[in-house]
Amino acid sequence: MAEPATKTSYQGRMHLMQKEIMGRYFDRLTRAAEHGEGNAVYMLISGNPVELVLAFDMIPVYPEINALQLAVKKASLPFIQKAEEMGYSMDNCAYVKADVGLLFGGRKTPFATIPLPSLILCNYVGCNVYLQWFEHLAEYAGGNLYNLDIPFMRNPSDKPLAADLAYVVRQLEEVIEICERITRKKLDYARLKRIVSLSGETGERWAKIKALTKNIPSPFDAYFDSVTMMAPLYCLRGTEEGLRFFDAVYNEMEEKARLGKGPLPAERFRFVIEGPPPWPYLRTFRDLFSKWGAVAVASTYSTVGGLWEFGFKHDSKRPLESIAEHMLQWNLTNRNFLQRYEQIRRYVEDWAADALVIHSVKSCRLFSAGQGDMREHFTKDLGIPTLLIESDIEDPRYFSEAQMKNRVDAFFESLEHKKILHGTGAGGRA
Amino acid sequence: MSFVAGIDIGAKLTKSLVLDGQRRICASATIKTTPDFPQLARDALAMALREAGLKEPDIQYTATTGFGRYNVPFRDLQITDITCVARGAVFLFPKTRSILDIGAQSTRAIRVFETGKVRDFRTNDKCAAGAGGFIERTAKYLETGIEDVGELSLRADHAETISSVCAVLAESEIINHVSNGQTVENILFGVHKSLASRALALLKRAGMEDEITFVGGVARQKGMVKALEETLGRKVNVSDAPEMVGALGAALLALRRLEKLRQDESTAPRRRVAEGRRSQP
Amino acid sequence: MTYAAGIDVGSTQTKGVILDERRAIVGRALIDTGANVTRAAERCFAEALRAAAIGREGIAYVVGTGYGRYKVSFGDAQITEISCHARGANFLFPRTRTVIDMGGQDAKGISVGEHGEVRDFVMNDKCAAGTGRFLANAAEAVGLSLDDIGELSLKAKNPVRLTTVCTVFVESDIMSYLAQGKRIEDILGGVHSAIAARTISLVRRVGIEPEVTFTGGVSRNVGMVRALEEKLGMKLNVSPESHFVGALGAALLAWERATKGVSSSDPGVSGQPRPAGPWGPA
Amino acid sequence: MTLEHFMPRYRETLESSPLDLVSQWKIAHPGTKIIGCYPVYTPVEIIHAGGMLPVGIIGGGNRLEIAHADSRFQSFVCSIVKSTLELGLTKKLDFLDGIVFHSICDPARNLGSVYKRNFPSLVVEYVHFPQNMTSPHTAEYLAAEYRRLRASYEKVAGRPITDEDLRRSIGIYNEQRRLLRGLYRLRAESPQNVSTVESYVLTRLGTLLPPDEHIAVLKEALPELGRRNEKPKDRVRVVLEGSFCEQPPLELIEALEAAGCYILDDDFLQGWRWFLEDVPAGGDPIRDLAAAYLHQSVYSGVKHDTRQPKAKHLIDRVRETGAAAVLILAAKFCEPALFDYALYRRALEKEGIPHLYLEFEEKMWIFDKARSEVETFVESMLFD
Ligand SMILES: Nc1ncnc2c1ncn2[C@@H]1O[C@H](COP(=O)(O)OP(=O)(O)O)[C@@H](O)[C@H]1O
Ligand SMILES: Nc1ncnc2c1ncn2[C@@H]1O[C@H](COP(=O)(O)OP(=O)(O)O)[C@@H](O)[C@H]1O
Ligand code: SF4
Ligand code: SF4
Ligand code: SF4
Repeated sequence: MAEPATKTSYQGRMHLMQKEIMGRYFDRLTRAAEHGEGNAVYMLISGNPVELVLAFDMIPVYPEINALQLAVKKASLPFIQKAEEMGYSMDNCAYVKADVGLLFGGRKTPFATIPLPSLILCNYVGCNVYLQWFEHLAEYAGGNLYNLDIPFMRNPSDKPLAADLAYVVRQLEEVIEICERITRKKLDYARLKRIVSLSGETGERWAKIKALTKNIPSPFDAYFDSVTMMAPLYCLRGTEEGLRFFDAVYNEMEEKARLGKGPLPAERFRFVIEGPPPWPYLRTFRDLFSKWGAVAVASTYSTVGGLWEFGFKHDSKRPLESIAEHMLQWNLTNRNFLQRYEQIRRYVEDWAADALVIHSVKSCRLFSAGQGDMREHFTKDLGIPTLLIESDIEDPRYFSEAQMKNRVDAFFESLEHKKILHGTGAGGRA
Repeated sequence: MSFVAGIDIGAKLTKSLVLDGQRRICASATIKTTPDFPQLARDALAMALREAGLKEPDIQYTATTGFGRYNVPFRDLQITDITCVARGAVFLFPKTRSILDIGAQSTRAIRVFETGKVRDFRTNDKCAAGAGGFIERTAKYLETGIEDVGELSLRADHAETISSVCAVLAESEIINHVSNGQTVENILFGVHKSLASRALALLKRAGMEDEITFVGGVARQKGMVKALEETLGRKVNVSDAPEMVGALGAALLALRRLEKLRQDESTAPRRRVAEGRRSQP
Repeated sequence: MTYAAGIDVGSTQTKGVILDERRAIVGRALIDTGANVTRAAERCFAEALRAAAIGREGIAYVVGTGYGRYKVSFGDAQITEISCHARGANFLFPRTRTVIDMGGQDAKGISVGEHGEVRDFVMNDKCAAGTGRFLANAAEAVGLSLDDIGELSLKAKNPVRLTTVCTVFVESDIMSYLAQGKRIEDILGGVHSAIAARTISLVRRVGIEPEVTFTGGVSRNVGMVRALEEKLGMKLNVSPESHFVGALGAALLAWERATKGVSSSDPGVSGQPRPAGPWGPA
Repeated sequence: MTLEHFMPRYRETLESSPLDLVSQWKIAHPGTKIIGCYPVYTPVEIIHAGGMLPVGIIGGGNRLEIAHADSRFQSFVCSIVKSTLELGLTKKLDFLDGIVFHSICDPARNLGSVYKRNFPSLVVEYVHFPQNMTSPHTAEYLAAEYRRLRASYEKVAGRPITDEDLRRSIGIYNEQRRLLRGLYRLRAESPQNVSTVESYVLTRLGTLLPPDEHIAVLKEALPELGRRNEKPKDRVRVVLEGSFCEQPPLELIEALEAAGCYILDDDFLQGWRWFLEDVPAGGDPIRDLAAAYLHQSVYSGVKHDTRQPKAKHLIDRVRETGAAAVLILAAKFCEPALFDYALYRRALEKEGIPHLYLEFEEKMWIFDKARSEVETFVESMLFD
């Protein structure tokens, strides 16, 4: 049996491809910022209606992606502090602070210059912070703000109500009017349908890719490698380029699955992970798990933009309706906490995981508020070993490696212990 | 000739200062804070009076500040530390716009108008990691007197990093530094650096402007001043008795009230007193 | 006759335990960790050997634990104190489901399965508030020794309510209570109940199920035992060995390793696959 | 019974265990269903129209020990979320038949789900308030949401809730709010006669008593307060902003005023006082309630109206009351309030209105720091 590798992460074709296409995307942002090419629409990732924006050849800009890129490049802190000088609290979501700091700090990042918005489209899908974030951006950057209000999924067993769907479709129509005013172009309905059908295709591919991690060993890490695929999913969903990317990823991963290859030399533990990653320490964080030969086989975070693995597909015959359904029902953030419990339970069972890891981030109460109850439910009611660790998604000041290591080590020591008690060779499954 | 007094009952030290009608400092005194505040205040004032060659009756108006400000029966008025420190600092360095006050148990960042009026402020008094108490513990641990800390840390060639956010847990780090043969100088400078970085954050939250004046007993420590100036990237004003600035401000405000009382027998200050008395905790 | 050893290098004190094949404790040692962690580990090991009257060569396997476990250079493996405390508590009190460990600079809550495996745990280690250190400072402030404050706190009639949780500020807080003429036992009563409340709200995050075993140096403080029992409304298991539970757990795990013949000082060793073995309750 | 009589008694109840009033009431009215209402903007009229009693579940105060809830919600979540769960887990809410949460923030929303899981016997409702105030279609959506709520409460009440019932309830709550607006006017005009603690207690009672009983209390109290004639003190007059959800301890409010200021207006959104004018009780009552929320309700950190920035609302309040400064009193970890502060600060500095920023927690019991900070602030305004 191989020595547990301590520093590994899979670097495959898809990562290179991703760098390339995202590079092109960021260049487009810079051109827009520096030469005023095209209209930027600020939008939020959760259940994003990117199809509409693309139908007008506008440029989708996700402040969240900018914020997380800053964090990954370890450049977030100065911007966060700038915002705190303006009166933002230590306890405010650091994505917002980094973004506000960036706005006042010249909008220049290591990866792109961020254009000012022609439209600030607050797709209020779950997160209440969104509303204030974009309210503040509108105050600082000007530009018209539209709150696209998405009724929350109120009950565990929920479908959106007829009134919810109608309400959202009406609002989408208002957004279309606004875009028409900005671009002085009528909506090309046929084009919208094409884009929506491409979205459908892309979502389907994405779902198939995610199903591959049911293999033992899993061909890639559904957390640390999935995040690579998420940016294209939000920025390029509904384009040929995006679809090509996901086709390529599928083929690459499918092959690895056939050859029984995984991201680590040996897959010894399979876990489901809930919560966003600690962007400023992604590498360090990943190594804590690699050391134990632990691989994430499913993650809730990868369903923030959309939840495709349970059967949803954009339908070009009902473009606006299916965009509305995507925003209302088929993404993580607009589903209630108990629906998330259910989603995680399905992951643990269908993806044959040994444990649940909850990464609780201070910034994001949407994700974290109440995760103690989630832990209670999974350990006490379902008997699934659960580890809860705390740090932050954006603010490097909340990451303590020593503590994190202590917790992760102790957790896997006990999993090890359990496996031995149940007489199953480590890595194998009972 | 009229005289006024300011008494600052701090967590660690009690400071008294006597001012004459021309705003000249006649005398000042510092004694360790002991629990019997009324007696403490009397002693502190007596010391200053002795030095100034004055008697109790010579004092027409007494203002108290510091966390024990309410427990002085013979006061005419109590004023908060922040207001006093602001007045004192601007009196000493008229161009002061931001003030950092690091005491034994509290750190305060204050933004002021040119008049010495407080504009905005932020305080931290929950956690020792940012205050003089941290330094005292370290000094005790390293077996150096608090008076020498400043000089020692000034002689450091670099700062040993103190990563812990807790004054207590930092000690095990310090233990490690000691056992790894790091010099006392560098360790103390490291502690000063960690205080300085916390101070910076606080200053920024209160809104930081030039000029900055550094007050409170910790400002006595030259190494701390150096650490702060390095962290802020600019010079700061420090008076030769920085712990006295609060008492000075109290005395200055006492004189202001006295003058007001004199020129017009308005009831305003009296009422302030009455108010203060009634609202004793 | 061969033996196994567990060395628990804590932030404040280092504990060593030596077990024989029948899992009986034949030697133990307790020293202050002090500045040189590596030396503390070695000295503690040496003392334990002396106490057991056996030589280094008699030891089949050594497990290092505690915050300084990687400084146990002579150890065959390193295991977190969380696993060790769970294991040790389970050995002393097989029906343990919750472990409360209060050490010098941290407090832990561990939820334990019936085979002594860790189900879940929490620890407070960013802020020294409500740890053994807090008590040490309180003792200093009232001018008593650690061994006495517990006893005295039991005599409290109306405990004071501390205005700070900071381990540094608690001293001046106590000073002012003394100044107000409060009785020392009432102050100590306040100190103990404040820490007990804080610890319980921490441990509650893993859910407190009986039986609850109290380990770590602070468990030698009867006042803290009582304060916790009152707040929890249940009795705690406290063994005479309670200060050594971490080291004991390490020694037990060492035995289990020894019987597998695994030996490597690679930290990852605890993460290495091993054939199934009798890890059941001792 | 005079103010001097019942004020101390009610205050004590509010500080120790406000919900005792309700559980006692329940014993006297065993048949009546009781629905708990988490802050803010609950359409209590719908509950009341079903012959049920809407009760404000507004935290646990500073005498409740949080023993279980902090294992469910992390350290960085506001206190009211934890205390509300603690009340449930320690069986202090057993008199409730249902509880309703709203889309005010992420922790409150997740708390709703946690309640569903932990208290299966309780009817847990969740209302999604619209955040698009400009679309012509929003009113229809909200009306539909209220109809959904009505249907759900008809099941709880075991009887239909007719438009007639609704109009009657709207009428009653209109009267209650009219009286509360009167109370607030009294304090704004002569704060020396009405302390904020008094106005707070009188208002909060409305969330614990049936509206008609509360109306009776107010009708007795207001004239008495009107007759008072204290001499105004040399204090700074402020508008208080930021405590629309979690509530500060009364001792804190007292300390703030004792430190040298008069609070002329506050945004404690308890006492169901979220409508600025009477809700029209003529037409389709459900539509009327929806329209009232969209066009007549007070602004707050959890209602995001692109038609007018909140800061403008705040500044208007300062101008209207003639206050000299603003006291921002935000609940620790309350993201909505904390975010608002950034914009408030910007606007207030532009307008040259001095302000002081304070954070509180409902569970706090030491007020020295807050007190000194207010004193400093007051001094900065008194000593020029
Ligand atoms: N002579 C000195 N040299 C160096 N540091 C000093 C000296 N005197 C006091 N200090 C520092 O100043 C702190 C007390 O400052 P002070 O402003 O008087 O605090 P407080 O007002 O809270 O008592 C002490 O904690 C100590 O760290
Ligand atoms: N005889 C005793 N009575 C009371 N408390 C004690 C006693 N001995 C040790 N302690 C407490 O235990 C703490 C050390 O416990 P320990 O578990 O060894 O901590 P660590 O493992 O972090 O070193 C000391 O800080 C002290 O407060
Ligand atoms: S709270 Fe969470 S979802 Fe909302 S903006 Fe912040 S990180 Fe994103
Ligand atoms: S972190 Fe350390 S210094 Fe700060 S409050 Fe806690 S114990 Fe005190
Ligand atoms: S206090 Fe603020 S954060 Fe807490 S529930 Fe209320 S609105 Fe939400």
